[in-house]
Amino acid sequence: MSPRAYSDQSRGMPALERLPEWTPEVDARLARVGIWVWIGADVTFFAAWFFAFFYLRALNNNNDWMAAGVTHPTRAIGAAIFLLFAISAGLFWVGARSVVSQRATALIFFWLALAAGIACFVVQIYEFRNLGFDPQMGGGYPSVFIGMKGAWLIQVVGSMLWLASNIAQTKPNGDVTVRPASATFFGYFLVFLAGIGLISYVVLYFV
Amino acid sequence: MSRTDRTHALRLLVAWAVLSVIGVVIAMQVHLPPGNQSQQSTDTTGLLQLMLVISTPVFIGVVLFILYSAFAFRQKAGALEDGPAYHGNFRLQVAWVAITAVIVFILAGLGISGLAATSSGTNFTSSTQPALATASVGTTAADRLQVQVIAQQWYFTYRYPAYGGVESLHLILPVDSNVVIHVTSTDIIHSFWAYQLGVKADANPGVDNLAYVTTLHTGSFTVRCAELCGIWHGNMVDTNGAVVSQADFATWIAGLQKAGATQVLPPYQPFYFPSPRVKGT
Amino acid sequence: MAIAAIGNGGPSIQTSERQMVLPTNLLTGIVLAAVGYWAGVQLGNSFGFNDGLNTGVLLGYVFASIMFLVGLGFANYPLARLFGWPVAPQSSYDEHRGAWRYLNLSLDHKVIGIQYLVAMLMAMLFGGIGAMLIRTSLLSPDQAVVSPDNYLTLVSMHSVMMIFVASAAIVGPFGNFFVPYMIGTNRMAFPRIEALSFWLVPPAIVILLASPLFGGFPTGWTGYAPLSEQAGQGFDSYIVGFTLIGLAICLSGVNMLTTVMCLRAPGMTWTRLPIFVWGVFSTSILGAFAAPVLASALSMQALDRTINTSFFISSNGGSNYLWENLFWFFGHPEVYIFILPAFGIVMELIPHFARKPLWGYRTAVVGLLGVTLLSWFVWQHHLFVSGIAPALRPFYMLSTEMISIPTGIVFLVAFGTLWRARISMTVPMLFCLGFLFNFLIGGLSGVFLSDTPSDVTLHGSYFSMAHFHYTIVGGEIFAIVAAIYYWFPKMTGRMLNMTMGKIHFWWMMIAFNLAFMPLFAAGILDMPRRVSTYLPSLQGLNDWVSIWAYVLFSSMIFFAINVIWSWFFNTKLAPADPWHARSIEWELPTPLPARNFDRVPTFTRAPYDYGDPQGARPSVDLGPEPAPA
Amino acid sequence: MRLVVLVLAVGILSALVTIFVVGFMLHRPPMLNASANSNGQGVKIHLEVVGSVNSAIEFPRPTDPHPTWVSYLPTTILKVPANSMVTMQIDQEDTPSGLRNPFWGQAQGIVGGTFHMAYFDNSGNPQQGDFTALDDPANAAHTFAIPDLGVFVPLEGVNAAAPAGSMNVITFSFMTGKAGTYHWQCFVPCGSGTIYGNGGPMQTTGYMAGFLIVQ
Repeated sequence: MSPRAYSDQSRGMPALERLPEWTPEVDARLARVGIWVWIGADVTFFAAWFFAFFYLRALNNNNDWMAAGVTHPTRAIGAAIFLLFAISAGLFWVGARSVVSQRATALIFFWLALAAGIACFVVQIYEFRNLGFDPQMGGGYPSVFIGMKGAWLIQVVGSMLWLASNIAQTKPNGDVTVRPASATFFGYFLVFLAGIGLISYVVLYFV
Repeated sequence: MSRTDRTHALRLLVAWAVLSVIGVVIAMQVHLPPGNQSQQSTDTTGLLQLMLVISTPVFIGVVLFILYSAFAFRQKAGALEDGPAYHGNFRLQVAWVAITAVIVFILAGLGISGLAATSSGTNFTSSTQPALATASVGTTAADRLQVQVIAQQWYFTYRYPAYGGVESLHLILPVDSNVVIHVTSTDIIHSFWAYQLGVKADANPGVDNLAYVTTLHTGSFTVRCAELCGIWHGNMVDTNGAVVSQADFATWIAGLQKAGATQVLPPYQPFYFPSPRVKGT
Repeated sequence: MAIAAIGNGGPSIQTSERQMVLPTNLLTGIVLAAVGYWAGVQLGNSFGFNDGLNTGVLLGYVFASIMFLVGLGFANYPLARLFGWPVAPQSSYDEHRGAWRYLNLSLDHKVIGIQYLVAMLMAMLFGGIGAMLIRTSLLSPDQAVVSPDNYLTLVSMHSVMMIFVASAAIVGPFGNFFVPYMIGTNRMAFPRIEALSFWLVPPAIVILLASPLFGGFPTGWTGYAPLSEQAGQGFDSYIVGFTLIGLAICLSGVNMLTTVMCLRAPGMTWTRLPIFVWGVFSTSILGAFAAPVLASALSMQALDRTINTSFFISSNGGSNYLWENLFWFFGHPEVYIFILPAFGIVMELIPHFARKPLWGYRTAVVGLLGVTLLSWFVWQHHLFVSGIAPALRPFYMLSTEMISIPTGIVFLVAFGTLWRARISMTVPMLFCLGFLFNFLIGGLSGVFLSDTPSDVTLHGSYFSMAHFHYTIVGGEIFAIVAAIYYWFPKMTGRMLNMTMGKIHFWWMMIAFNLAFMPLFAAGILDMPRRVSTYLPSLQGLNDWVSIWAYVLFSSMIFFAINVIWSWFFNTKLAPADPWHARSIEWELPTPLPARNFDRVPTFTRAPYDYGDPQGARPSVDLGPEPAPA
Repeated sequence: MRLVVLVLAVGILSALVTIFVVGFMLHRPPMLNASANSNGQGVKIHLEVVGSVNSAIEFPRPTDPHPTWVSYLPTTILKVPANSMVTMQIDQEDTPSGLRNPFWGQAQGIVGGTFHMAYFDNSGNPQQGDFTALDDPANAAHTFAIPDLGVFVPLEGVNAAAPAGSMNVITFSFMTGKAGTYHWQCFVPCGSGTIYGNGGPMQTTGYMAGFLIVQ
């Protein structure tokens, strides 16, 4: 190749019809790497909450980690919350794999996933309203319980909105149909969130 | 390594050696606080002195190199020629890393030895809790004067559990004695800083934070708060702390007990949990 | 078809995103923000918590920020997706909206870089004014000028504002602007996230500036609980503003990491990556993974202040150590978020002005990544006297002092590059050398602080204050100024006035050192940080510092005049390569075309191959000429 | 055109900044210059302590931004002559909230070591006498403390049995030292609604925090 300084003549050259970073392959790559980095960031976000849990539990200042009258909420409800979201994540994951080949089936899976997610949200709100303890009355455990569950719930709501938008785009020439990668790797995030749900279930209800 | 390289290096080396010697000599003349009122402040002064001496040649070397290259390695006026294409010298890099590492480990060793103390040790070289000993060293030993520092917004008060838990406005310590200072707070975070004693320890609600001091000379010292604690943080100063002779201390504390200062005080505790359970009540 | 639709992403796609009821622009954003604030306050106060009306202010700020972003048009893409409208990756270049685009949501990384630059300079001005007020009130020890509660508010706002600036002022303007060029791509990985990471900053600044209207807050930038929970509604500004900035840091980190990992052009191997990109890359690692911890900790503060949980109330089963640990677990990586890109800038600029290859490139990269790794294991050196875990202090002392090894590598690389160089003493080069000098002092004083026994005396005193001002102002700000002088012609097409630049350097350098050197003495002479009064014996010293602080501030005003004048009133177009530098961005024409590369560039050499006979060849090959149609 | 825009922008910016700065510099409570009513051997100062500003009897402050805050009235910036005796009369109208550190229940650093207090006993009858300390620290409503002068005086809360609108009148004297600015504060955590009761009025000059300007 001849050494050729890049000069103004090179402007106005006809563009190649597409630059590589616009291809579906690159799109998929961006989605994959991006979602992994984002999950990593979210891991540290929740790690802080788990650190708070175990740190305060170990310190047990003023013997007030579990203030008088504070007990673990019903495990069944906690299990229901976690399972509903796990189902939602799983359904979406499965649907996203076949979104190109059988779009109709995928759509059904997506709708079911959304329903499960909303149910999870409803049950969580119900649990918040019937906790049996009031964070105002002190205690480390109630604080961490409210905080960790709340932080998780906010991300659940956000991901459900995004899931709904995926449903809307699962149509001929819709974004999901054209770029299935976006749905696939969003599925990764849902599964990760379900995993956090499982850990927090074990920690908050059994430890 | 061409000849030019060698000449430049030689010049720099000589200049650096000469200047460093001068610098070190000067650095050794500098008298650094916090002074010698206690064993701990004496050792802190020595450590600061040592660090100053160690870092002087480093400082001189770097500044010398910057100035030298700024003048010796200039582009000719109006010219635009490239320098030699040196891409790196593995041996030099390894050597540099090794040297810095050695310095770092020497300093860290000094610091750790300062923190090290046997559980029976009397003279700690740092006022912080001994890191390599079981926690709460000597908090029960009879040969140590136990003093509690109670930080509150915005004043330090002091209790002497061995004397009926009397409480005082100022910190008075006997000379030539090993003191264990228990720092705690009744509201938010403060930091107990007895400057001339070389003692600093945060005061946290519900925590008994230990500091150790061995008084060597009589004289007054300043106590102030070193952690932002609200509007009067800057005013949380007491210049009336004092190290006094054993006899003076005995008479002072006796008078304090006679004054009945303990009549309204609660029993002595290692720390006090401030009350309100719900905010605002 | 689908691929083509993705391919020439452009106007057709943007129309699909403008199917909104109301036009999305800055004005809409401001109006919606006001509405959102009102709604948030009403909602928050309607709960009737025993919270000193903090819930209302918090929700007001949150809603205002969200509605502001909606009004700017950040909701267009999600809503278009939600309503099933056609969407596709948006064009990342923006030529259809003149100067107005700088005031609106733009996905062009060049526009975002400029937006960031202006916003950061504004924030720096506000923070600087705060510093001047602080020094003014410290002219006398008797708290006569500013009452102590307002003094602490000043300190807090100065510190938090400057933290905002320091954490985004390099990756924001220069990272966003130049990383795509340096790796040979047309866009960032996620242009919308990139734009979001900028548009979170103005709300944060405004919210912080609103704090005095609610009584300010007395906590400094560390926001230690429980003091922060005694503070009034002013502290809610800290919570929301800092959360927004943390989110911005995290998002831009995610975006940068993905971009550098995925979008490097052919030939741009990891070992050819310009060292500045390495600096941004390592910073992004810290930003992406440390900032979320801050978000969690701040939400704990918010919960404590609104629904009266007790995360940090030790008498109710919480602990103030929890905040100290979480905050510094974020906070120490944060200070390397400040300085790593500054290392990148200095090591990027020195080769071009020394006209030598970067000496020990790989070692430099190892140094940057070493700092990145170590900075996760040092946070408790801020807590040496706090009473936490005495047995761990030797470890944190060691890890802290070990950081001086990779930091020393940076100096080694700079020296190796300067060795037998052909230095042209331009203004950016002067600032780089100034950086080396100041950061040397900052680093050496850091060793004094890292050693626990000596830290007992120095901790929380003006010594540590002088230390981090030497690293951040003398280090990072000097690097930023160097970068502005260096890249300004490429970013704006105008040269800065270099005579004024030389004056500015000596003015700033002398004033800075004369202002901050005495503060080491003040610290050793028993003057704690953040005090509104001090020993009368120290008044002479403090007055001296204040006077030189004014001089320092005026030097920055001088610099601002230079920038404004050269930018808007100097009509002369800058040459494409004023520095005769050989890295890619200088091989592109000035002004830069709206679309970075019409075709995929192929990198043919490292960016710093001065001194080798082949060096003159362009670093990038744009592929074969297209056959004439 | 550009010039106009520039001037406009700079003008608006500097205007905002000026407002901001001036707001900071000028925001301080009024000063009570007691040196004015100085007779031969000293000065008198009359203060009122109320549980909430809007319930003030002697020194009402109708336009106060925080009408529900506990506060010293009329102001907390007191100017007194150096090396002279200051006689304080404090009308204490607040109810007891108790001392966290009972140590502050003792009066210290005042002339004669005792303060005179007119108060109400548990059956609501007015009493008075000289005291060196409160019999029960839990009865303290506030304290008047100038730490740098070593002056600490507890102020007993109005007994619940007392008739409505009644006040405890505490009088004592202390010597001002050499010229200087001394801060004074309250050691009872009385800033209700804030953690550990030390926020809000406790950290705002003009309410429970102030200066004694000695010159």
